[in-house]
Amino acid sequence: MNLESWIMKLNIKYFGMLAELTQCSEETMVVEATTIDELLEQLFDKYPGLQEKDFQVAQDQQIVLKENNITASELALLPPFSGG
Amino acid sequence: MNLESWIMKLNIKYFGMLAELTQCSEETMVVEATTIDELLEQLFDKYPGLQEKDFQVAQDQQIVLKENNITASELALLPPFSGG
Amino acid sequence: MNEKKTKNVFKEGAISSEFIGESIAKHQSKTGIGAHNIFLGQVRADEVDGKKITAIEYTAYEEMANLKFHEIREATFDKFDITCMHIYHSLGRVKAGEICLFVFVSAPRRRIVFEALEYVVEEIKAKAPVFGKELFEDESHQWKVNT
Amino acid sequence: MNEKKTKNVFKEGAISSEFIGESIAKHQSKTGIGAHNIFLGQVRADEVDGKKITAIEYTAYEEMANLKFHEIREATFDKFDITCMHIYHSLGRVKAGEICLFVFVSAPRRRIVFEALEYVVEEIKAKAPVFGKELFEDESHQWKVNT
Repeated sequence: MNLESWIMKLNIKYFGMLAELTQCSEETMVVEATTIDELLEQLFDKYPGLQEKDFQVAQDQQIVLKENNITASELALLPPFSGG
Repeated sequence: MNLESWIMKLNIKYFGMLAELTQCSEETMVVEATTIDELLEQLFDKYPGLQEKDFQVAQDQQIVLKENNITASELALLPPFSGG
Repeated sequence: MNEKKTKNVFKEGAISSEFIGESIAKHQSKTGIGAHNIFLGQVRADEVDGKKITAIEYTAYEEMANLKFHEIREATFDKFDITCMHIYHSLGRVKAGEICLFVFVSAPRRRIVFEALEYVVEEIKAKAPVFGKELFEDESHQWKVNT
Repeated sequence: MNEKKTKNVFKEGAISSEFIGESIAKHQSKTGIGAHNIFLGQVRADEVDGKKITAIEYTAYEEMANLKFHEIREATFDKFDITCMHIYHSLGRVKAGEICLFVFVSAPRRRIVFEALEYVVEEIKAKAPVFGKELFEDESHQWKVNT
């Protein structure tokens, strides 16, 4: 796998307090990034408040570590779960 | 308390399989007994099958040991509980 | 004697699902509750020597059982920080598939209801003088034994 | 992907007591069941800085949540000898006193349902991407945090 940065079109979903912060529930972005961390850097630039938030990232509907490579076109930023 | 045997009139209740064995749900008996054990001896004479049964005795709606003295006029013979 | 405070937990025949639904609905006004835990005992159609159980007929030493249920209720409130609890047990005939025991515990938070409900159910099984006669298709019977 | 086997556990708005009663009634034909255990989450009217919570508005990453619910269901059947289980969770607004989570586990015997139900509820709380927004009387809000 090529570890160089890729330019890709991602669909990013935001939930709960994060959707409130970004003021959108999802957006399509063209990013240059290989890892989730690199994507997050770009999101932190766009939404400075995001950096202070506690959240997890899901890729292909599974929680992934931020060091992981981006392998899907749909990612989601999930604040702490509070179901039930 | 007088530990001599007393002649008393007791109301004895039978439940579940014991009522089946004695063919009555309660009966009034005049017995000469101080302890529960002494009462049971008399019941075993009347109902030989009773001796093989597993049961507890309640006096005043509380489980009592068979060594205990009879202190109430109402006693109950209770087979293993199987509620619920 | 707590004669005055003891409730009658017994109901003639099966406990209906409508009754359970209505009991749940009654708790909507108690807005301090965050968690309910409900246990239901249902009569199983077990097979014994090729014969099926069609119903259980329950009898009880009612006065003593109600006193025991009362003691269990008091002990549960002492041990656990619950908001309310309810116990109902059938008397008489309950068919296979029908409900014979309904225990309902509510509290502000969930962990307490799990502990409290299990405690109540085990106490009932151990301490309430209730007796189940298992009836077979052919009208023969055996006496239920709790495990 | 288990896309085909995953069910939708979400229901718009509160879960009614009638729905719960009907779910219980549906189990009467399953005469191998001896014990049901039901957990209900109810919205609490907690007070925060003198303001009362009047409702919780639930949102979820629905596809992922349904997948997680499916995984929890599979794991529960693997771990415990249960006969059936059902999970329902509210989406949208649920008022204080109303029910937002309904978990229903049934098995031949009681000990298993206690263990299984607690397992399922804890797994849901930990793994389902569902988010509660607590609404106050004055239309302000805060984000719910599970403890």
